[in-house]
Amino acid sequence: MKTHKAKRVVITIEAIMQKRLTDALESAGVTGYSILDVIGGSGRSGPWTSEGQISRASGMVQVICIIREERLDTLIDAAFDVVDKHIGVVTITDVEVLRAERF
Amino acid sequence: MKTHKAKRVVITIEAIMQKRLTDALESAGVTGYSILDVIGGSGRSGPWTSEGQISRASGMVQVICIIREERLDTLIDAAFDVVDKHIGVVTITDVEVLRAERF
Amino acid sequence: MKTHKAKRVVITIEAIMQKRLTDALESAGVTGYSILDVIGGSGRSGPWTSEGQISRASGMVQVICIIREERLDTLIDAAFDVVDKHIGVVTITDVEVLRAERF
Amino acid sequence: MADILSLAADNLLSPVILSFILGVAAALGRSDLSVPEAAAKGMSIYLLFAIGFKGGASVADHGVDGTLIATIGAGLVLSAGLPLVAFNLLRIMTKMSRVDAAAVAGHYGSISIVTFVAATSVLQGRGISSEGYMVAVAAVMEAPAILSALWLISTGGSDRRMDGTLLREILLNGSIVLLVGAFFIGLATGQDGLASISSFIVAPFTGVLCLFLLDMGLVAGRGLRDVRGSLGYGAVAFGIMMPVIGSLAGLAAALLIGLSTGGSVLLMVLSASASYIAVPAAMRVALPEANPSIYLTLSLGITFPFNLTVGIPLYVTLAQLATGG
Amino acid sequence: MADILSLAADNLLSPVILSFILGVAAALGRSDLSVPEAAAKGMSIYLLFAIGFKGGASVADHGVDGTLIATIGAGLVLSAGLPLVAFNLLRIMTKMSRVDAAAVAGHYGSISIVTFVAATSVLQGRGISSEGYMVAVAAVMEAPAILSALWLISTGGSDRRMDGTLLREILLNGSIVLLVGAFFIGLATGQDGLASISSFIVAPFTGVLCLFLLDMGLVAGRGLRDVRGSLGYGAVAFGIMMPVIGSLAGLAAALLIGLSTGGSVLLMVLSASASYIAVPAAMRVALPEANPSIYLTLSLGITFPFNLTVGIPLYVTLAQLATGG
Amino acid sequence: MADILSLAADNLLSPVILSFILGVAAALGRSDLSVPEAAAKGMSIYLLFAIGFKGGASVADHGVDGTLIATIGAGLVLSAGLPLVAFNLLRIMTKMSRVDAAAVAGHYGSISIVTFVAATSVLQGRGISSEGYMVAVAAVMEAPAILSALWLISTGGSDRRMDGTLLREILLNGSIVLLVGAFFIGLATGQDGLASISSFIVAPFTGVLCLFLLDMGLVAGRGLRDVRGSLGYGAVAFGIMMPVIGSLAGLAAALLIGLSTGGSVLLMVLSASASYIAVPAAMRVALPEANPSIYLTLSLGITFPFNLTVGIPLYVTLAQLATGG
Ligand SMILES: Nc1ncnc2c1ncn2[C@@H]1O[C@H](COP(=O)(O)O)[C@@H](O)[C@H]1O
Ligand SMILES: Nc1ncnc2c1ncn2[C@@H]1O[C@H](COP(=O)(O)O)[C@@H](O)[C@H]1O
Ligand SMILES: Nc1ncnc2c1ncn2[C@@H]1O[C@H](COP(=O)(O)O)[C@@H](O)[C@H]1O
Ligand code: NA
Ligand code: NA
Ligand code: NA
Repeated sequence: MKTHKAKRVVITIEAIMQKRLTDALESAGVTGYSILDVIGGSGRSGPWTSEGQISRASGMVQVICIIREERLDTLIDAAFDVVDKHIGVVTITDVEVLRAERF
Repeated sequence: MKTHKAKRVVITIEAIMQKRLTDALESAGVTGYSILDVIGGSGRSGPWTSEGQISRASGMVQVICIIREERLDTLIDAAFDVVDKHIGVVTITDVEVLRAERF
Repeated sequence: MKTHKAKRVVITIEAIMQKRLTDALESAGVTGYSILDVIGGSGRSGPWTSEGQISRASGMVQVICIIREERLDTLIDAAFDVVDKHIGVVTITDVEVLRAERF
Repeated sequence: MADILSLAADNLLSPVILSFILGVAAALGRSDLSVPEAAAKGMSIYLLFAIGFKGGASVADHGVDGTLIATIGAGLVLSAGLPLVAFNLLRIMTKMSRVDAAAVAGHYGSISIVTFVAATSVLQGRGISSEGYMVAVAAVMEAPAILSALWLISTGGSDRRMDGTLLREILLNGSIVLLVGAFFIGLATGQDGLASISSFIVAPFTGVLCLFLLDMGLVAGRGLRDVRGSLGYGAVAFGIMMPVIGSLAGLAAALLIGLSTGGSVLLMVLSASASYIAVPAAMRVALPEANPSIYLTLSLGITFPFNLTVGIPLYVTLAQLATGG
Repeated sequence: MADILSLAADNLLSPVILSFILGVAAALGRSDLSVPEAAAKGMSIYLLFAIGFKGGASVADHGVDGTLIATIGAGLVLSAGLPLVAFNLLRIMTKMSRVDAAAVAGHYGSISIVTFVAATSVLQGRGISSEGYMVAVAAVMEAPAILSALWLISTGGSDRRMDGTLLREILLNGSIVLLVGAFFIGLATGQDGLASISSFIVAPFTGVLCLFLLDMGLVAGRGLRDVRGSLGYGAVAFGIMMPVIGSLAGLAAALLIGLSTGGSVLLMVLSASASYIAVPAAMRVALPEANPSIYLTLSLGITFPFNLTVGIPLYVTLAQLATGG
Repeated sequence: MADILSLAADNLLSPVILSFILGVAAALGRSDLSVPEAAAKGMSIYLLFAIGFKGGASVADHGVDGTLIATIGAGLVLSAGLPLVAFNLLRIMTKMSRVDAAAVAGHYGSISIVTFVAATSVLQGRGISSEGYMVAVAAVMEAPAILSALWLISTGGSDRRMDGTLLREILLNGSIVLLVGAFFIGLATGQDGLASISSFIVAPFTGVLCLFLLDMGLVAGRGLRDVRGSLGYGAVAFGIMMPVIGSLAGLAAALLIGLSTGGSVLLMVLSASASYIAVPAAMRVALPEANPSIYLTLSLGITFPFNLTVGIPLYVTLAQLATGG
């Protein structure tokens, strides 16, 4: 089956920043993304877990965008503005996608 | 440590189609997969979130298969039959795996 | 925007082994990782789901590390010791990251 | 009329309805208030179990009168027939495609169990009793409407929409199984069974319903906010007219059968309400090309709030007038 | 005999057991009914807290008689000893590998707290009282069986299966800590403490147990469905024989110690029941090569339903005959 | 003094506080006991709804006396003013950066609703009544402290930390909306409304609070364990001194206004307590460079346990002495 080249961008960011990030993505014309819940982790600020948490301050999410290569820079710029001062990891991977008409 | 080449296929699909997809994968001989919960996202049909939902109609999942390159086409064909008319994003990435004897 | 090459390691492992794995990673100097919940799947031991489960024995997680290439082997060795006798899939992907100073 | 208004005001001023309104307001105001998915699902399991069990225990207590079979039959006919009315109304009042109209029509033939639960709690608050088996009628009314909707589409083309898997999914969907299962447990264990768990399923029931409707309000409000403007005036008018039409059909059936005032109200509510659990799921599988935001917004954003606030008091008044109760 | 049957019928006709059966039936019928993981865990926390607290408050009220130490001792011996019986029985009755047999054996020495809870609710329904400290006995019986199972394996080879981390995980696993902690809170705050929270931990208890067993039924039924045929007849027979053997060992100990009828029933139930929380987790860590579907299906799919439906009434009858209670 | 000690002992020996201690102990002992996030959030929704509703129903019943406006005003001043005290104290007692000190200061001006709930349950246990509108005072005290903290930072530099989105997030955060919304529902439906749901929001309240504090103990204990040593002695001393200072400011305001003994205790508790829901979230957005483990550990690991165990009895005694109640 025919596949098409694209990029998979994964932005791991604090849950409280999610809305700001997706708003920024939408302003930049990126309307396709999926969100995964991150249940724990560790970084320079030490380990954490979402178990038993009620504070909105804790917790992170992964925002995943599949995007055409030519639109990558727009996305990265939009994301960077939000992620910049905040905790956040941004990774980009080459992927093949089925049904490129969807992007 | 020695690693082996393989493919990582991620199928993002509506939760109600999950069973049909995994049944199709199993019929095609693909018995290794893991499922992640998608808690929100956005696409052509607008943004959504699983917060507070009780309807079985809402919600998506990611079905992730690590598979040998030579079996990729079988998987893609099986998945495509289910995903075709439905909402769904299919991506394929090159990966290295430890312990290839498991695939 | 400038990006840097790195590796994305995904370790799918039983939830009960999570603490042992992250302890091993930390001993090996890997302090950056994120954890996703796996809600179901299938493998040689058949299909499973976390629905309605209360047993600590069921359930898996994905531990995701973004790491510089030169530190990959340390990570893999540390992970392998824990994963070896246990259920677990380890995959490695090439990625580009923003803000490499964080790794 | 003054009566209806005072009844409606009374109804609006209950903790249950105000909780729903709070939820809608919070969502429209873009507050981050939210109920975790697992908590919402947990509450829905509680409500289905409690309402099913109480229905069964009530039948065990009062016995079944001759109207049971007739009421079940009426429920089947209403569920299968109302989609045809809805479909034609939609084709007249809106510019929806055939597929979208059929999908919406399926929702209005089927039922909303939460509306039913809210109505039982209004009846109880007014001291109006009803037939315990109405819960079973609710259960049988879930599925036929789906078949009607698919039939409406298949008359247009030739592709098969229904297969064995989907049929099993519809008939054995979690909420039907739980409602019917709890009904039979209540029937089998009767008043003794009820006594042993009444401080769980009776005493805190209204309170749980408040929190559940808070959540429903949040979800409905979010839906309204996201698609504001995506429904035309015709569709919105349909979302208010159709429940009234449905309730009148339900009332007619209730009078024919000779149900009590309470039972008549409940059959009206079942006919008037639109599904947002079983039918949307079936439509996503069988009619993936139908736009879910149309049927979800109509059902949950327009008809559900209408029934909860204005509809139920209206149906109570009509049923009292018609049955002389 | 007629007595046992009528007791069993009585027991089967309770909302608690019927809820379990509903869950099993829904899973076998492939309904999509499911309880969210967080709700199921939430209910298990509630049940452990409530049962522990009530045990402690009851000890605070009635005081501890001389049999406490003896019963704790008996619990330790039963938990450590029954795996040896189970292991040999498995080697005779089935073709399981040493590792699988040892893993299964560990489960049968340890206990199922839900079976214990269901038994207390049956006793309460019949007005049979029991020693409050039986909850503490349940807690001490969780772990020794795991050590026995690992010892059974280590006699075969030389590799160390147990380390400090695992030992701490076993002894401080969440359910033991919560049960014992709640027991001590109940002990410290006594009847005053109980009064302040009884409308939370006493009144709705049986109702919560119904929903929890509905979930256990769903999980057990799913397990049965997925592995149907993977257990031989020998293993299934073991899953029914072993609890009876365990219960008799428990009864013998209870008679030696001089427990009340209710206390005897509970010691029998603890001995008869098989773990599906603490032990499976420990086995996954210590014996990863053992097949989890064997021990989970036996414990949750065969022995748990057997105890719930037939076992408990049988043990009550036996204990009444033996203690003359 | 002996009085305070016996009060404190009494307080410590309640199921509510012992549950918290159990949670802390389990976390420090590295038990894997944990409450699912959805269950913890579900309980917090229940507690906010119940406390808000009861406050509103109480105001509907007793009416509002002239002190309402004054108390709301005092709450605003305390919330906005206490951060300045806290900031200067931190700069003297610790080596924290300006940003960290400002972030911590914001937490101490704002309030902990769970400490407030625990205090109402202590008052109720002692039969001390309080003004129902104190719940509304709690709500208005959440936000001003955040503005003060950001003002403290902006005086140092020039960058704008506050924007419209953040302000809306702060003012319409879920816990404020739920608390205030439930307050108005209680106010609108009064004692009738309360009666209809009291077996949900009154009877089981203390029991739910136990399980919720068990979870808070687990989270607090985990925090303490992970950062043991990361807080200096100065910071720890601040975490104990600041609530006492806050409580005295609250007492002074209460005396000026002429609140009842119970109302004085609650204003003291609000002033003494530190936020760990709304403020941390706002600080993560507005001051991302502040170290969250400092403010979370101080607030949840030091001040919260202090208030729960020693603080509340102390404030009750002081208020009784001062108001002669
Ligand atoms: N190298 C990494 N790989 C994966 N996730 C990471 C990495 N570094 C940080 N994270 C995630 O980002 C969170 C915050 O990181 P930090 O700001 O470094 O404390 C961590 O708790 C992890 O969830
Ligand atoms: N480009 C994309 N990247 C990641 N996820 C996507 C993308 N497009 C769609 N999705 C996911 O698929 C869902 C349905 O997409 P759609 O059918 O376009 O509305 C969205 O809500 C997302 O969760
Ligand atoms: N090829 C695969 N791709 C993705 N996940 C897998 C794969 N194989 C195994 N898994 C995951 O690992 C679990 C245990 O696998 P197994 O030990 O083979 O039964 C499965 O239930 C899946 O969640
Ligand atoms: Na209807
Ligand atoms: Na046992
Ligand atoms: Na304060």
